[in-house]
Amino acid sequence: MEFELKYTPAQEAFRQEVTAWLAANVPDGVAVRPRTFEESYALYLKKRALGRALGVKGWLYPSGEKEYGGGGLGLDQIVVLEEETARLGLGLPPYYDSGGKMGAASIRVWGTEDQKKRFLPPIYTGAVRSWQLLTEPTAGSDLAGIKMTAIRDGDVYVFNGQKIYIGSHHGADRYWTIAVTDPKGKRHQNVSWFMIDSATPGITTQPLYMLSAQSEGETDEFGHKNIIFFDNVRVPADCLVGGENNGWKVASTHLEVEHSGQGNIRTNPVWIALLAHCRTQMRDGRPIIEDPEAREKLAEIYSRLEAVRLLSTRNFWMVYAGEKRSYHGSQTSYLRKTTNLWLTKAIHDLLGPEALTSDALYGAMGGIAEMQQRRGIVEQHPGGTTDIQRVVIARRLGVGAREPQQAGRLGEEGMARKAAVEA
Amino acid sequence: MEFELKYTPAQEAFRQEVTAWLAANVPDGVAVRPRTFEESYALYLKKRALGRALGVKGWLYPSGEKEYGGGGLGLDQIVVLEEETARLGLGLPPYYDSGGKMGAASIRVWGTEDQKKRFLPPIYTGAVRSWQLLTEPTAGSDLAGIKMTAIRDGDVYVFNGQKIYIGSHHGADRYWTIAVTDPKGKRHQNVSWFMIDSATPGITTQPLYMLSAQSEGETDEFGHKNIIFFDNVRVPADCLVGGENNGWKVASTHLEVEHSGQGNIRTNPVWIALLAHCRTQMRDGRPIIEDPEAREKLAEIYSRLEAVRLLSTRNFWMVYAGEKRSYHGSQTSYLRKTTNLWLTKAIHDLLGPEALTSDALYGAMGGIAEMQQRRGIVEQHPGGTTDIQRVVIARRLGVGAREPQQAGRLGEEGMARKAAVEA
Amino acid sequence: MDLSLSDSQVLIRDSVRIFVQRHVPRAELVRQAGAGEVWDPAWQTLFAEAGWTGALVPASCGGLELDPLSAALIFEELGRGAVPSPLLASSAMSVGLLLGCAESEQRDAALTAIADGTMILIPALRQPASSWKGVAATGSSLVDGLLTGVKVFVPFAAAATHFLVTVEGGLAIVPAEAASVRLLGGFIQAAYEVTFSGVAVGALLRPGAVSFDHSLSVARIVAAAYQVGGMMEMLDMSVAHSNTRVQFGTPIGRFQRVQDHIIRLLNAMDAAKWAVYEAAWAIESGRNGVGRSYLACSTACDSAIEAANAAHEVHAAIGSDPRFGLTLYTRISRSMYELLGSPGWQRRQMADAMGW
Amino acid sequence: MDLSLSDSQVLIRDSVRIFVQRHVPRAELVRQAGAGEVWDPAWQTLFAEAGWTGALVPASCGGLELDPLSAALIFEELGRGAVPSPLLASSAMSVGLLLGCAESEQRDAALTAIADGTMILIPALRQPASSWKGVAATGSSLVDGLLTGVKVFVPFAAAATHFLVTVEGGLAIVPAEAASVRLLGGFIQAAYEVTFSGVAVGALLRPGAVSFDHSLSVARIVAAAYQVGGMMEMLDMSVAHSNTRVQFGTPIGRFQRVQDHIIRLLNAMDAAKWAVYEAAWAIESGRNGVGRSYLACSTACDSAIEAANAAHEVHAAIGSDPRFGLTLYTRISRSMYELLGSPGWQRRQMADAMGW
Repeated sequence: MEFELKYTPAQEAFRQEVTAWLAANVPDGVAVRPRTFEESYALYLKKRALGRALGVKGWLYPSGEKEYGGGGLGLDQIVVLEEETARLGLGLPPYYDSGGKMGAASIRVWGTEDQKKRFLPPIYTGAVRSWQLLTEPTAGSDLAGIKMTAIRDGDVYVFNGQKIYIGSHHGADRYWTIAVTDPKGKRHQNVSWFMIDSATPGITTQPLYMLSAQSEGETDEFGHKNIIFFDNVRVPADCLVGGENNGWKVASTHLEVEHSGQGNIRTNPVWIALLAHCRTQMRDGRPIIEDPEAREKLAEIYSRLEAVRLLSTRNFWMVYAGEKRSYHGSQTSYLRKTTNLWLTKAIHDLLGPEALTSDALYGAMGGIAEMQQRRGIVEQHPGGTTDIQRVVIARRLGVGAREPQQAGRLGEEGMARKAAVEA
Repeated sequence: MEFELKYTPAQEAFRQEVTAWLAANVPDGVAVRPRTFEESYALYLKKRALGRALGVKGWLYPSGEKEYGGGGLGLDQIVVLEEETARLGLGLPPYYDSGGKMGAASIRVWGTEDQKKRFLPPIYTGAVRSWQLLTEPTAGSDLAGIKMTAIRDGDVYVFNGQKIYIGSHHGADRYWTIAVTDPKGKRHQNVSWFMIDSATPGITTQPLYMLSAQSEGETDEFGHKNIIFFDNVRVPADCLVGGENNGWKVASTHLEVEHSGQGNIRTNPVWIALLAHCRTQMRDGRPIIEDPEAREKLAEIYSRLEAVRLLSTRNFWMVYAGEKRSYHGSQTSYLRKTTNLWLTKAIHDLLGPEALTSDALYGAMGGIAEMQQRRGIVEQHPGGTTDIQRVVIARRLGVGAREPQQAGRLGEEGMARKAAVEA
Repeated sequence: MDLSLSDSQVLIRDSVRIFVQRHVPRAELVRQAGAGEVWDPAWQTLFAEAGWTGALVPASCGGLELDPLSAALIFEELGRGAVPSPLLASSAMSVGLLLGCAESEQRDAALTAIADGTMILIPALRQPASSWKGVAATGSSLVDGLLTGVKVFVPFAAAATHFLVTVEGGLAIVPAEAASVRLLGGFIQAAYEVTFSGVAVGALLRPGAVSFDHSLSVARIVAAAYQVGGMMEMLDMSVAHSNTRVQFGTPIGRFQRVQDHIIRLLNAMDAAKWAVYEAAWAIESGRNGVGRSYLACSTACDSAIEAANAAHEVHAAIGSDPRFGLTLYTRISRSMYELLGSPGWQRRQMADAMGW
Repeated sequence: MDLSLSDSQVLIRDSVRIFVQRHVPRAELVRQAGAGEVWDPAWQTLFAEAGWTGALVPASCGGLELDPLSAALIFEELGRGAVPSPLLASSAMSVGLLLGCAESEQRDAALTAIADGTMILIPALRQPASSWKGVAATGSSLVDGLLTGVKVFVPFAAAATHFLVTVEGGLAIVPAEAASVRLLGGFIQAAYEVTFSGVAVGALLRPGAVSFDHSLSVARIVAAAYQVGGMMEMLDMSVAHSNTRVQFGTPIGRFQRVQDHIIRLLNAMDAAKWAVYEAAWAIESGRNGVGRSYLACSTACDSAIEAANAAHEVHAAIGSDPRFGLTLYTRISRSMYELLGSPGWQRRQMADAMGW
């Protein structure tokens, strides 16, 4: 076994190209935590501009096919790109477009040629930002229980209903969603998947401030989620992807992407900040890390975070190597969520009330500790609650005398494409 | 609130009588842990003899009606009796007859006058020892799924089937059990409850050695469970208690007793031994308790055990005061079981490998630690697994939009009598 | 043995419950939290009228001189309502510390003023960049009789009329005007930095026969009771949600995983509740109440976090929507976790108090 | 990055798996445990023939000189089969300690004898009434060059041809005949008291460049791998049982509580497994293998207990019936928990090794 990525000369050459381009194009302060809503918005605009510049290079969605505006790059290059952007505190796409990432995955698997040509290039080039609209007030874990309808009327579908816990701040250009197209149809066979222009008349948005406002990986205190209302919204019929009443299968593609994550090989940034804090901050007249009790707690925290990191690395490799996964994605998601919640108390025990405040003077880890206290709670639920992740794990393991399930049920072609998308 | 039992002059007078009698009648060595099977058997015989002597006084089943051989005593006196026997490391009945205790509860609620006259006096006077025969190889948590049949044939029922994880060592005189009396009947409405003479022809017994051999509160390493086979066993029809096909309701009486326990106000003897061990045993040249790390672990252990003790005390009081219980019994059972399992690792961490051996020289706490390591595992399951206890708690709480259940569903009369039995 | 409440205890509990229902609706707390308001000063008048400000003050100083359990029930109900107020800090922590001091006119005057509601005395104890090692470790040095220094994580400091500060030789009561206070932002509730710059402290309150940490025994119990009340409410919310929220065609309470979250919450709550009740009885009846108060408070602190986490699992996304109200309790579970020392520190104190 | 096994690693793993299937059926282990037999000496011959006794011995001394991961896979398969043997103590712990000594003829002779199976060298380290503070803390004093003293919890001491003992100045190899051994009864598996009464120890093996605790890095990894193998088997048993055991008319694996026990087991196993694999790679590639070996071993020790507990929940009563076989693994999970120091101690060592 080899746990580190090794690089070919070709990769190192590509790295040179990437670092040079990034040095020239990434604006200052793009990894800084904003302190006001205005700063947050300015930062968002910076990132959008950077995203478009990356899009021109084909580096925003490097795995996307060139003909649709993607980079057409192989895994070798994608890995280098991800590493170099991560080094700058960014990511690909630069954090603001997880909706585009997942939506594009579904479109690549299920879209017609025409739809790929219409929908993918704006995403791949950074022209648009997309949100996923899945949860409804009465349909959270039970996604198939959605009530929003999309009734065919000639060349359009007419949408009525609402979606909740959507997106973040600063808006989006595209929404993709599932809606009931056959109100009398059977569960799982009555919904369809749509890509919608967010400017379509009849759509209204209402902000929803959660305990943790951040989303999409942002360390941004000033964000929010949204409730989105559809009131006789007329969406062209050619925005339906994957066939009428086939939406559940289409959704299984992006749900797999969302539930499983793609694995990663990064060290938890909270850990990095925590260790640095304990090394540099004094308590009772000595660096925290010299306190035996603190040291022990740190070692315990590290051990648990390492389990998450190692299983993420395993997943990363499985995707990288094209290994078939089963429970692995949900296992890591479950462990990550439960470990992060456990971590809130562990850090609180280790650092005391300094972990609870974002105060510039007293807030531990520059406020990251305080943020983790809230996010550790809030992030239990999006993208599949811990309870739902366990449903998936049990099914994939074949517990309960059911046939063990493979990840995603996409079929071979879908699996291969998905792997490519996720890599 | 008052957390201690206070005693009236009448109680203190009764205590005098009890202690005097016990001093005169309890043989030496009755609370000693046997080291061989022979010692175990000798001890058992001692306890049986003591039980019969207590029976003559009406003190073996002090709450039982006098007309059936019980003591006819009130709670005030029963509490004193329990305290004084507990002080000697005994209990009422002296540990060997939990089957009699539970079976008698059902007979008191469901038996005819004739049955009470036949079945209760031998139990109350210590003449017989009884075992409960409930679990079958394919019916553990799902007790209603039993397969043993008892088919009416004239004046007898003919039993065929087997029961597993039964009783302990040294045999029993009576078995009580449930069996299917209507093989075509609906679940829960097809079983009946019987009191059976263990000497009935066709019954054979096979010992079953578990990881932890002890049962019925004994600190006895040489015991075992049993498998009991019924091969055309003919049982007189007047041994059926509570009516044909009414066995599930009858069972609910003793299951309530078993699941809930009766609460108690004793300090966990493992804790007492652990604290004494840490105070007296040296490690690294000082008493264990002077090691700050050990001290911290002890405090953590104490905190968790105190939660169990406090909820047991609450249950004791609820029975004592005739308060209606709902989830309380199963909650305490669940907490006790899960805490004891947690305790295995906590003690292991605190004491090291000394907790794993019964060696006379190195075994911690005179071997009690080693025994707790095994029993903490084994005792998760008898009398309702932790999973089943949680089923009961949820139902009693009314979780899941079900009507909250009261304990036992016995009706007022049954509840009152049960309370008397359990007190 | 009798684990029921006395009639007067039921009466007190019910009166607080009615107060909370009438004056502190959850919607108002949600609004306040959203608006960044810390508490409503109008409540203080009502607390004083009801006598709760003097719940633990001796009758000789105009207080109700309640037994610890009765006082705990007041705080249990306030906790159930998630009512934010300086009552715990002033009328339990400071009163406890004052009662631990040697008798003096100054002491009795302060107790009287707390009881009648004219004084809100907030203990300002915690030192920056220091772990909590007990009240005695928080003493500030005086230079020429003047107090200079910073205290942090001081609860409800903005509500104070006075601060109670440990200095060499005893406790000082400092008028709030002589200090500057600053709210600390973030998840923590109503925690402040308090800065003293050359404040003349005057006569000190001298220590009494027991340590200040012992004097806080009742404060630990009522603080724990406040958390127990919060857990009771979270349990009710969770059971209700599990019965009304339908997913996959069935109330979610039918799913064992959801049941198990609720059972965790129930067990955490009951463990803390009975530890509190027994500790209150232990103090009242003179049975190592100090050790049991540490047990009760550390159990409640651990339990409250467990309970809040479990409640969030039951509620999923809506639980993290501050408008729903659950986060009021979540925030308290975190904010009070170390108010009287971390649970680990408290357990160490317990071991000592138990005489191990 | 490549997390797959090499062809030769697959070959080794499969050969051990076949050995276990052929020679160590579970029924036989159940019988042995029931009869109080500790291990089957005949296996030693087979281990030596296969070269596993010299898995970690340099080729220059006749060993296979396997990389740590290959060695770990041998132990993983033995652990999966719950095979009791002195292999871990002799061919991993003692070999590690020997390799940590300065080179000498005596050292190489011992390594050669271990590899060819003629020597079973058991480290006798643990002192009575002492906590584990690392190998260096286990040294016995010599009086006039003679070793007198008692070691406890020595694994598989009855299988030893020699004991390895720390004394002032280095390690001593003592013939087993010179000591008396006594099996410690109870739940612990194959643990002995070893008594030395005035044994002449001869020439010592001198310490090498690193501490003895560092020398045990590979031993920690293979010990952890043995536990991982056990967890793999417990997972398979639990999944199988959840699918075949029917209660309430349905396989119990349909109940979320049963699923959750299995998921706990799975997570405990995978956390340990990947910590072991990465630690093996870290040693092989020179990346703080010491720190990572502590991480792997402490994780595996904690995980094994968690996994066994979860497996017992799945199996309920039948799991506690020793004839069923699960208790073989339960017992190992306990017996190996502190074999190389408690998980807590190991984590402290890890923190040091990580350079925090």
